[in-house]
Amino acid sequence: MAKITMREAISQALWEEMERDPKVFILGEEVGVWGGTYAVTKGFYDHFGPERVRDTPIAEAAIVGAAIGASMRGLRPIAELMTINFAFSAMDHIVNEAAKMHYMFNGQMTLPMVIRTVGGGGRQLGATHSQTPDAIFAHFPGLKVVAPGTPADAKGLLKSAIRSNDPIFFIEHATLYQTRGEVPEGEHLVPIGKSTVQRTGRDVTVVTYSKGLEISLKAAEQLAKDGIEIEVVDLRTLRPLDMEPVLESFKKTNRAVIVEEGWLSFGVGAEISARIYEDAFDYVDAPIRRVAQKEVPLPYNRTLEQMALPQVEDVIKAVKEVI
Amino acid sequence: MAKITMREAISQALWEEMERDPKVFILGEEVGVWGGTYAVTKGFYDHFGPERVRDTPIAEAAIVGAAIGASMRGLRPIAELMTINFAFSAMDHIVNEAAKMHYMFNGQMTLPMVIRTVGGGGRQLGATHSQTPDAIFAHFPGLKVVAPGTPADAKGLLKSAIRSNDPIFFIEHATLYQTRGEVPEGEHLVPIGKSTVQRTGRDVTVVTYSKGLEISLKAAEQLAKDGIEIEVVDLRTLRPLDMEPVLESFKKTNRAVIVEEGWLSFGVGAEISARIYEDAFDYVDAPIRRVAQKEVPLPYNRTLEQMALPQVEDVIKAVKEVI
Amino acid sequence: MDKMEHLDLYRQMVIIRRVEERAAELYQQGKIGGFLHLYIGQEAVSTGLISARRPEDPVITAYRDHGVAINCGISAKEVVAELLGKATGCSGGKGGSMHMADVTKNYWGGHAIVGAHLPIASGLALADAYNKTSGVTICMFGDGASNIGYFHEALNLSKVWNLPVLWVCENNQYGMGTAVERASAVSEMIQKASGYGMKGVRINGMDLMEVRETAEKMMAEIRAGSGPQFLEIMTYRFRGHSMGDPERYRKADEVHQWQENDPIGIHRKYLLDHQIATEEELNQQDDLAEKEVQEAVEFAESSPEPAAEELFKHIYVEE
Amino acid sequence: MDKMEHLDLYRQMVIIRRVEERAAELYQQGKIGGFLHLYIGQEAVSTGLISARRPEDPVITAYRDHGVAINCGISAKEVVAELLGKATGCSGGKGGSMHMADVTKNYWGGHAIVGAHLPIASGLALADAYNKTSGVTICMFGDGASNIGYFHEALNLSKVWNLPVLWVCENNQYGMGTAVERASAVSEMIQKASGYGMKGVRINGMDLMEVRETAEKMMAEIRAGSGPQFLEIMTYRFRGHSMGDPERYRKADEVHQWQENDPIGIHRKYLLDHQIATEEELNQQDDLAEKEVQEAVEFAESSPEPAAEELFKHIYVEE
Ligand SMILES: Cc1ncc(C[n+]2csc(CCOP(=O)(O)OP(=O)(O)O)c2C)c(N)n1
Ligand SMILES: Cc1ncc(C[n+]2csc(CCOP(=O)(O)OP(=O)(O)O)c2C)c(N)n1
Ligand SMILES: [Mg+2]
Ligand SMILES: [Mg+2]
Repeated sequence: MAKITMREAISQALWEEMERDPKVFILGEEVGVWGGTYAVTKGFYDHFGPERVRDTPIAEAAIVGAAIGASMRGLRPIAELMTINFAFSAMDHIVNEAAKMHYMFNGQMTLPMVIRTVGGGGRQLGATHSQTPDAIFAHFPGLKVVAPGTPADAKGLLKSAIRSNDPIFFIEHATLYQTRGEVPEGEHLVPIGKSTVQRTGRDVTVVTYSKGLEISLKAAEQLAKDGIEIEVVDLRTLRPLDMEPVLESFKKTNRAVIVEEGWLSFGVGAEISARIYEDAFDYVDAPIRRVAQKEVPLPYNRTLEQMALPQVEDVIKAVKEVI
Repeated sequence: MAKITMREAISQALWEEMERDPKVFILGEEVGVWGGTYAVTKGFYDHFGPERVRDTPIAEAAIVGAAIGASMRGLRPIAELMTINFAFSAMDHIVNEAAKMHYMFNGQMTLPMVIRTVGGGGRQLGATHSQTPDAIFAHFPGLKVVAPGTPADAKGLLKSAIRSNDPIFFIEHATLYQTRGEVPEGEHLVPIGKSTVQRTGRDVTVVTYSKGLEISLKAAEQLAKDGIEIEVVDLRTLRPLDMEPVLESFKKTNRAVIVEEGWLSFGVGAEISARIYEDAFDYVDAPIRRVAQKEVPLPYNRTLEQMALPQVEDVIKAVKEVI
Repeated sequence: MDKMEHLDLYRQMVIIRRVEERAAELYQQGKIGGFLHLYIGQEAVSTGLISARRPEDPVITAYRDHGVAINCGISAKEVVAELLGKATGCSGGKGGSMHMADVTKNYWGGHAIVGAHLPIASGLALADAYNKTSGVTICMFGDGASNIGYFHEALNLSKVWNLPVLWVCENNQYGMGTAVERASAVSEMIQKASGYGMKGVRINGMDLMEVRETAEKMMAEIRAGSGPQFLEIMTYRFRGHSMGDPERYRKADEVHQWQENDPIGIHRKYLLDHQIATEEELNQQDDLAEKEVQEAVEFAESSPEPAAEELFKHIYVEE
Repeated sequence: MDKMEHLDLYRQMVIIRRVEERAAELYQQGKIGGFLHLYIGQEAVSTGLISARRPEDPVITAYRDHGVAINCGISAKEVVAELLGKATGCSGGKGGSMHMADVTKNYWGGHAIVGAHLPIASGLALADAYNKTSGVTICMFGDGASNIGYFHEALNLSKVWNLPVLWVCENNQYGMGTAVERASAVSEMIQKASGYGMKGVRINGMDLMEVRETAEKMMAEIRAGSGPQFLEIMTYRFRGHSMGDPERYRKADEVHQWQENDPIGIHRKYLLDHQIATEEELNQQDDLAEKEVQEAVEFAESSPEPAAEELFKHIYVEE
């Protein structure tokens, strides 16, 4: 299997699905002539042409709104929001239109659409451009929220998302684009709504996703040197949430740490923690810990920014605390 | 003390603060000539005039944006968003501008502004108009999120909010406007960021806020008939979250149920549950339960809608389960 | 237009009027919940407009949608049943007054967030551009909606992409209690079209024939590739914004004056003056309408509620 | 304008140019992180514009804000220090390139969400209307920003409320890699002003004097109560949108042509032609600018990082 970057994996998924189905098209800012601000759609404009790789004005609500309308009529739009921070400018269309339409009209309308966007901090972009607010999108029934942590999952989940008939909010992490991993060529589908174990271990269950996976796997290696074996469960999809692998692992380890890049309060970790206690109460041997972003708007200064973001050491510390 | 409705209490707070401080003004849709769609600002336009009670176009981003700009220059705007569902149309200005500005510019800008809005289901308004997405606003540091459950708190918290120098997202609940309660006349300030016990009890701690308080207090009365005394802790502010009264109560009862009107996943209850376990692990005698909205976009049909919303019986059931 | 069609359009207007009157009653009786926005006074707008469309032309509108629903071919039965939240309603009782649609009739609803359906309309039209099919999307919205950002983004996008869409602003002169001049920088909505380099036409919406003829012409131009166009239709709602509107923002006199300008009366007179139909024939249509609506109410009242398991259906396509 | 002021404005332009050139270097050296949007080529726009303002006139702009910051009176030291994320930066190192402000200079930033600062500008202007004070808000934004809903809502509101604001569109002909015609329904931005019944003027932004004189006139009219006006300033950015722009969207030829139209060169020639200043005097200004920027870089490099406890400061006013 080829070892490629997350960026290439995502690019492959898009390319293959566009080749496969003429109803699939891309719209968004700078997706065409520029080739995507993160170079994900480089070469697409020349190959697929301006009808299928559509540069848009800076108008996030119109991007998502147009994708909704086109999808209702049977096309399969992939709307790209340059970063998740701009998703707030299309919030109504994401959570109040896309997420509601199928249900509200009693199943009459079907929205086979994907909103691809890029989140995450750590690049000194300042408070408005560095957010990881994934949890808030996962709050809305009707939307599916996917956030892969490995190149193979990115490809497989994105392909599944494009073929799905539900509106899907697909969150990539900017600092994972360079991550390399083995990715099956061609047909490779990963089911949406399935968590998975990315590293097995016996001592502590670490539940995470997206950037948190990278941090957790690094922590795992260091912990292994101390003889601590953590089991890393990757959620991959935040809604619908698949707790089975989490609970299965927890019933074995009886201890858990949840790692996410976003803010602590009302974040992903809270839900996972609450659910573990609800569904595996009798297996709890120690308080579950959450590792997350400090509750500040992310500052520009690199040192301060890194202080606010969860680090490998934070995971190690939390793991040691629960043992 | 006078027994007045929540609507009157809110109206009083606004009126008094406008009388007190000429820098305070209101802007929003139908706040003026109409008198407020929920009649909260009835009579204000005639008394305070069009400069201080400003009807706006239907343009939520501009309403919040203008409030931000005016507040930065020292005015004290109260921006009204007709319902919280329309806050998504101003999402960027709420969470990405108002919440960031003070921090990002190193304290140079100060935003003494309040965004008043009305949330909640139960009135057959359908999926786009019936939401209780309070938790998602509480995810953002920099913003304070307040949601009173009694007329007295509504008045006292709103007055504090208007005098505060931070941007405050103030959530009222449409089906609480008719709720009556004793409200001190004139100067009555309730501090933001303080939870409080609304009913004392020894058996189970029920943590709730806003509409959940009404449901919980009703449940309390019925449970009392069975000899079960629940202690009801009202959060009142979702950010910053004051866990002290919750933990204090929990250390006494060792059992908790969290009641909220919004959706379960990634909701308020998840955070409260996670925190209780984190900070009072040794006091836990039974799994904490959450009572919340079923995870569906709210349907129009009354029976279905009520099925989806948390009911008094759900609270009773959950309380009995944790005992 | 042949005589049959003339009578049919006349009857559609009367059906809408009767449905709305009955809806108001049912609301007072507590049988309809939520918000109820009546279309009384504006019947000629959608009746004329929708009569100019072909089946392949998608239609989308805001929450004041009962009339449009009927013009698009949803039966009065399904409309009233939806108002009562019944399983037989066009949205299975899940949508209610503001969310009526029938996709099989190329009618895409009924949308309650002001202006949010405009970008969606761009997407509906994009499908025709993409597929190189001949549909022209009709997107209706109010004067108040023209002030929200969605309007701007949608109109701009439609022009940049040369999408086949007719933007129809129903200027009933108020957005809730706010008169156009108090909310909009320009009081004639067509002036906004110029900001997008778009052709704009302004007409009298109390005259069905004027609406129909203008719409036909504009739709034909758009179908021929003109790109998007903008139609402002002057009208008036005879009732409050929704039920329970205190109507402090307008004078009773103003309302009465407009009520004398009743679009149904005007069209009735037109049909008589042009000897297209006789009094008797029109009365017969009135009776048919009356009967249809009466049956619709009975149908709706006796229809079943949605089953409890409907609550969890259609959250996603695939579960 | 007296000679001192002439020389001062000339020097401001040169300082901006030098700051940007040094910033590009510092970025390459990894000393500046995040995004960096240079103002090279557009110096005459903000220098001319801001020179027309009075101290009571609030200024607000987008993320391409270093030049504006300098014109508003923030020292090159504080600008470069902010770029390096230092405690001595104008935003204490917390804002970075896109978020520079100095409220004491009535300069309200530096905003990175495209178009989001336009409604905020309406609010800044509302404060003057409310307080009956004489300030006129200057709000600068790009051609690309004119397509987002915020633009529409802000312009409409400003007109409805007759707010004292000068909307300034810096039309540098691209929003990132998208040429104006590919993103906007109309290619002249002033056409948008007509949709709001607003006076619009379009000028050459490579000519400082033209910018200044036009701005002075418009600001005076607004101060006298004209309500909001719209100024489109044609300009060009000589560098990429930000560092690392592949620039696939425009030809090198086009860039070169514009570079020959250098606003600093043009103004230098103007000063010489009109015998306002001699070669020698201008060279002296060049040297002063060079020196100031050199010192700024040294100051910034030797400035301390923000203290660790700064991380938790200023989340709220009251803790
Ligand atoms: C984004 C948003 N803001 C506010 C509302 C509340 N609201 C519902 S209808 C309405 C007035 C709309 O006026 P107009 O567009 O003229 O339509 P009309 O009611 O006159 O048909 C308002 C403010 C809403 N539904 N959505
Ligand atoms: C709402 C939003 N969408 C997208 C972006 C990403 N973005 C940053 S600058 C820019 C182009 C803006 O172009 P223009 O307004 O013409 O300003 P210029 O860069 O030419 O000065 C884009 C798309 C953003 N910052 N905010
Ligand atoms: Mg209207
Ligand atoms: Mg530009």
